[in-house]
Amino acid sequence: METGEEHKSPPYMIVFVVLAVLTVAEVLFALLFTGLPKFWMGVGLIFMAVWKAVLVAMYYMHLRFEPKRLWILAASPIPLAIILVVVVIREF
Amino acid sequence: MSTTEKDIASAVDAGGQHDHHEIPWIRKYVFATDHKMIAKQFMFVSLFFLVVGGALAGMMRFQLGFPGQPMPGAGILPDAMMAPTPNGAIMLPEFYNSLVTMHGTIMIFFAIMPLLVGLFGNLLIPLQIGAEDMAFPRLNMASFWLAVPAGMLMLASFAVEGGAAGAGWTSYAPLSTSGEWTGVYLGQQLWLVSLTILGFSSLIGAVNYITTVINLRAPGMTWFRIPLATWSLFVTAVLILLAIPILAGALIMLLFDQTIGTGFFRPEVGGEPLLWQHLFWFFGHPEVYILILPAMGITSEVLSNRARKPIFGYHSMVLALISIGFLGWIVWGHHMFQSGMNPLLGTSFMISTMAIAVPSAIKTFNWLGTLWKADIHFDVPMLHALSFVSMFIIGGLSGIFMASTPVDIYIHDTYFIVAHLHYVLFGGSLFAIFAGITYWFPKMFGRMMNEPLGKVHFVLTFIFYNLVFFPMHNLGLQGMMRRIYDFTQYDFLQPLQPMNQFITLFAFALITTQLLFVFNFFWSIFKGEKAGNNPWKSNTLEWTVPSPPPHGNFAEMPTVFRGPYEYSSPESDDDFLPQTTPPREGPGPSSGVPEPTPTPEGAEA
Amino acid sequence: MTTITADRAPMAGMKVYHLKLGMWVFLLSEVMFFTGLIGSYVILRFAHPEAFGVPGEVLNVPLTAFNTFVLICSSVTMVKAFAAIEQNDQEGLQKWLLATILLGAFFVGVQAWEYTLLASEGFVPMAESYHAIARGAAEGSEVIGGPLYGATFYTMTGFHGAHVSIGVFCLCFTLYRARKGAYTAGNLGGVEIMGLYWHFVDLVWILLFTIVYLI
Amino acid sequence: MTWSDWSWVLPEAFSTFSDDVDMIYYVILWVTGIIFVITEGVLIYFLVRYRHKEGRKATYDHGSSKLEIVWTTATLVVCLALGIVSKGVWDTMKIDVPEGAMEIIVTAQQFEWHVTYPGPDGALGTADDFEVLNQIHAAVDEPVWIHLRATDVLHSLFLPEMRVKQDAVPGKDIPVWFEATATGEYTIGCAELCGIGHTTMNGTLTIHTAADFQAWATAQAQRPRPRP
Ligand code: HEA
Ligand code: HEA
Ligand code: CUA
Ligand SMILES: [Cu+2]
Repeated sequence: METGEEHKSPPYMIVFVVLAVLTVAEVLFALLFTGLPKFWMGVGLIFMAVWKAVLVAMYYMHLRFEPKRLWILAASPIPLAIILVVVVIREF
Repeated sequence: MSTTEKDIASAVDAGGQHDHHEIPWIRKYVFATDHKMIAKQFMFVSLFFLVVGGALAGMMRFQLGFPGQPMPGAGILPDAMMAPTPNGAIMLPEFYNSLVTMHGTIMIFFAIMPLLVGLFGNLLIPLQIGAEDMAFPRLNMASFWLAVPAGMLMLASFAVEGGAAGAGWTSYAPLSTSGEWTGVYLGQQLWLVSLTILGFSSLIGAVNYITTVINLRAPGMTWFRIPLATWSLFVTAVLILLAIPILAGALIMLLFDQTIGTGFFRPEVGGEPLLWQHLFWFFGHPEVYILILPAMGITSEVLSNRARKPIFGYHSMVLALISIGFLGWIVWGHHMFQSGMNPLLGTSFMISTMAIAVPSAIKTFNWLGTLWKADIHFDVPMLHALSFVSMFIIGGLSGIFMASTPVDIYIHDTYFIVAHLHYVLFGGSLFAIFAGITYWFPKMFGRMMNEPLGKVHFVLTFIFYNLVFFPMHNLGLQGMMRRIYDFTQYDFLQPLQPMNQFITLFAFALITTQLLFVFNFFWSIFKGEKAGNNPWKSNTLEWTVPSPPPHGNFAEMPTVFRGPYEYSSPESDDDFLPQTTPPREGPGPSSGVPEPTPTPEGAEA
Repeated sequence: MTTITADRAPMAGMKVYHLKLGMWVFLLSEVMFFTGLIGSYVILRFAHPEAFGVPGEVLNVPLTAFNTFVLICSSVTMVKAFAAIEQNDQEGLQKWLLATILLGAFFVGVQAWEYTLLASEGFVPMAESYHAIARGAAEGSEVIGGPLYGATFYTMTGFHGAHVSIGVFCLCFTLYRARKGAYTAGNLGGVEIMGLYWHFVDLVWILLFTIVYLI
Repeated sequence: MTWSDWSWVLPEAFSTFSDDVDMIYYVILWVTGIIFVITEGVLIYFLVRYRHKEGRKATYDHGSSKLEIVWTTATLVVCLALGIVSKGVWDTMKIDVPEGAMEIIVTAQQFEWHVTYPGPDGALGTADDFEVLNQIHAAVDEPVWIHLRATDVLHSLFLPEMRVKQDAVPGKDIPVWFEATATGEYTIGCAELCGIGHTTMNGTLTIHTAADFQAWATAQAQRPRPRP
């Protein structure tokens, strides 16, 4: 936004369609492939969820169009979150 | 979230209008948005809490020095705290537990943290980076006015049925999950609610500081020209921003456990008490660095100024701040070595804890380096800053004992820990606060503090402080547990009675000595010698404006040409060279020409 | 060196105006807040798998999947509102904001309904079954959620729901200001940060939905 | 008050690993002691040497990267060395419970220690188990493996003369072990705040000779007691 130059609106609708499709895919995956090992089920679902989250952040929150430093700022708590969960899980 | 909307308006206000000359009294002194006034508000409130915390410590020390003996004058306290006997009132164990808990809580959350972050953060950040106020002045006001009710709730908990929280400042579950275990019901809940509110207050403060430092620096104030005090407050704000929400989440879960019967931390219904400890210390260790980093920043500032010499290794000082901030996130397990945590994790936490000595070493040695071939003036702020350095060395080195897992087995939860934490918190943070208050007092009130009185206060405090806390190491080594109401219950601790009495007597002396400071402080506000703009001949921007600075701080936008510590530079005839003095022969190659910037209101160009 | 007077021209900083930067910084702390809550769920579930039911059997996945879709739609309408004001399209702004409010409120409504359904089946955050009965479960029925599953579930989704509710509240305020013409193509900070918050809440739900309802 | 109270010497200890613990403590004491003396000494020297005198101007100097690298590396090396020394002893104390130890259960409860012995059949969890309150008995030179449990809140089993400390966590069964090297009566303490009676939650650890311990155990097992 701040660049001031004219950029055409990001592909909001396309992102929306992808999000919707991924949601349906997730639900179907979870409900239909119940035979899958829990681990792979989890990996698949997390993969899709993270993909969706990244899409929202990139397009709807405009991170793609922001300066790189904001980008770094936005990503900074993620390592901490991972450290906390991964370490504490090893406890049990 | 509702606040952010309003800030659209306030950001616009801050954008350039200088025309509020007629500020109504209530907006100037009570619901103030001026960062300097908010800083002072934080100062008065937290000094009050410092006195409260000190009084609680005094009562605790009485019990430890004279276990089970009637406390003079305590008869006025309710029977729920002090059991009346024919000879006088004797302290009850549940009241002792409340005292420990509230002493720790009040000192950490309501005294030291708001002094460092609320007072110095508000006072210094805008002034040192050349901004006219914080990015969100109204949010700043909200931050203060959330802290006040939080403090009142905390104090009120002494008066409720069952007394104040009594599970330690760490409130370990399951002890804290139910009044069944402690006899404290409402008090424990007030503790949780109060800290949650205070957490929110710190959080919006942190948002404000971070935005301000990133976006409001005066032209030429590049990252590596920011004074170390502001740098440390910036890193601290990041720690607050990311650590407090974890605490808030944990507090809320604990509150639910207590009030509505959930089972997060309650083993009797399948919950995990260790989860509380992990969440608490994941916040808690960054928290102790929140309490030391600004102190380090203040020390660097005072040390360099009073030594009339550039700080040794400015860049590595900044990097050390950042790496302490980062490493602080991966060491929390060192509080849990004996908690029943997976012992394999213990080793990794030990290594990371040891590693944190490295950036601390950089800071310590660089302070020493700053003094090398310097021109040292022993003013009151300098004396406090120097004792910060020497006391932090002691406190830090005692941390190494506990970081070593096998040694920690023996000294965990003994007075060795109590000694460590007071060396870093009192010897460290509080001495730096004394340094900071005396150093910036002229800027805040336009008057100097009384020098001889300040020196007497310093010398007595320094001596008594060491006599109180140094022997605690030895108590710990003899095996005396902490948070213990009556150590004479243990045969093997009975020989420690004289030493405990010794500590208690000097604790009383220490507390009494603080009256000198109280007197000096209030006397100087009204009667102190008038101070000019720059009594310390300092380089940083806050000293270029009148004392106290007017609303909006800078009459004219300052431009920054160099780093903050150019003392005794050959370029200047005097022994200092303010950041705003233009270079002698035109702009040097490195002097920052301000980059063009976006308009602050987010408009499209 | 020219001296800069009067008007402020500070350092470039983040190249982002205050309000937006402030919002982003605030959102970072929100990340940690939800890390604490969702993390506790993950950790407790890992430690006590037996205390947690199979989500599909206890929770109403299709209903919530639909609700997820509603929230995603509200993100689109929000971003449309922002796109509208970028073109200085006041009417579009108000229209899309209103749509977002309605979708958001609908989401909260469905969640509240879901809660009552679950509670009446005995799925509550507490340990004792009389709590379930007090919330509409049949006499003599068991507590299904137990103190761990129910507690983490309601805390997590509840705090998310609270965020949505606060968002709806703020959106109403934004709409009110929009009707007064407070925003223009050159002054759209308020709409943009509102959007950032809203999308963040959506983003959290996306992760939460997967972790709580599907895995 | 006697001067020995100020001592930096740890009180005597009587378990197989206590010497190792004390040794690490003394190593750290020496290392930090030397660092303490050097840093504070340098500090005081500088303060005296470079105190303000009329007409003195400080040296204009921004530091030296070479020096900084030296002391950073030195600190790192010292700390890592301390870490490595510590690891072995930690593993011995907390992880490597020796084979064939006598197993007992210690259950902490506000505000007492319930100690369960296996009884004549030598196995825990059988009918002939017997329980004593606030006392642990063991034979000298014989490892003891304590199953540490708690029923209500956190407690911490502290045996100062054995250099043992371990929190008891409700819902967990935490292994703690030690092997005493001398007979005598020692302290049991609770080191974790556990409520109003935290102070009073203490007891006695008695280390017998092997024969005495047998005699004690037999006598206890025959003592009539109410079944739980
Ligand atoms: C301001 C607060 C503050 C600070 C800065 C520190 C700093 C450190 N702390 Fe401390 N700590 C507390 C506040 C603080 N602590 C509190 C409040 C508790 C108790 C909580 C409770 O349970 O109530 C605690 C408890 C605590 C424990 C838990 C003990 C237990 O309960 O069993 C441990 C264990 O590792 C520890 C370690 C350290 C270490 C290694 C540092 C390091 O950062 C220190 C680094 C500094 C130096 C080492 C000195 C300077 C360096 C040199 C001179 C260079 C040369 C040095 C070497 C080569 C070693 N601390
Ligand atoms: C910064 C923090 C801080 C400070 C300054 C202090 C100061 C003191 N502390 Fe505290 N203490 C803690 C933090 C602190 N403490 C913590 C975190 C714990 C652990 C709690 C727990 O276990 O849960 C603890 C525990 C603790 C214990 C262990 C209790 C136990 O385990 O049973 C003891 C025992 O002696 C003690 C004593 C003292 C004493 C005598 C002082 C004295 O130094 C007090 C001296 C008095 C003052 C410092 C007030 C002076 C006031 C001013 C100077 C301001 C006046 C100015 C104006 C109004 C203008 N403290
Ligand atoms: Cu049991 Cu303290
Ligand atoms: Cu720590």
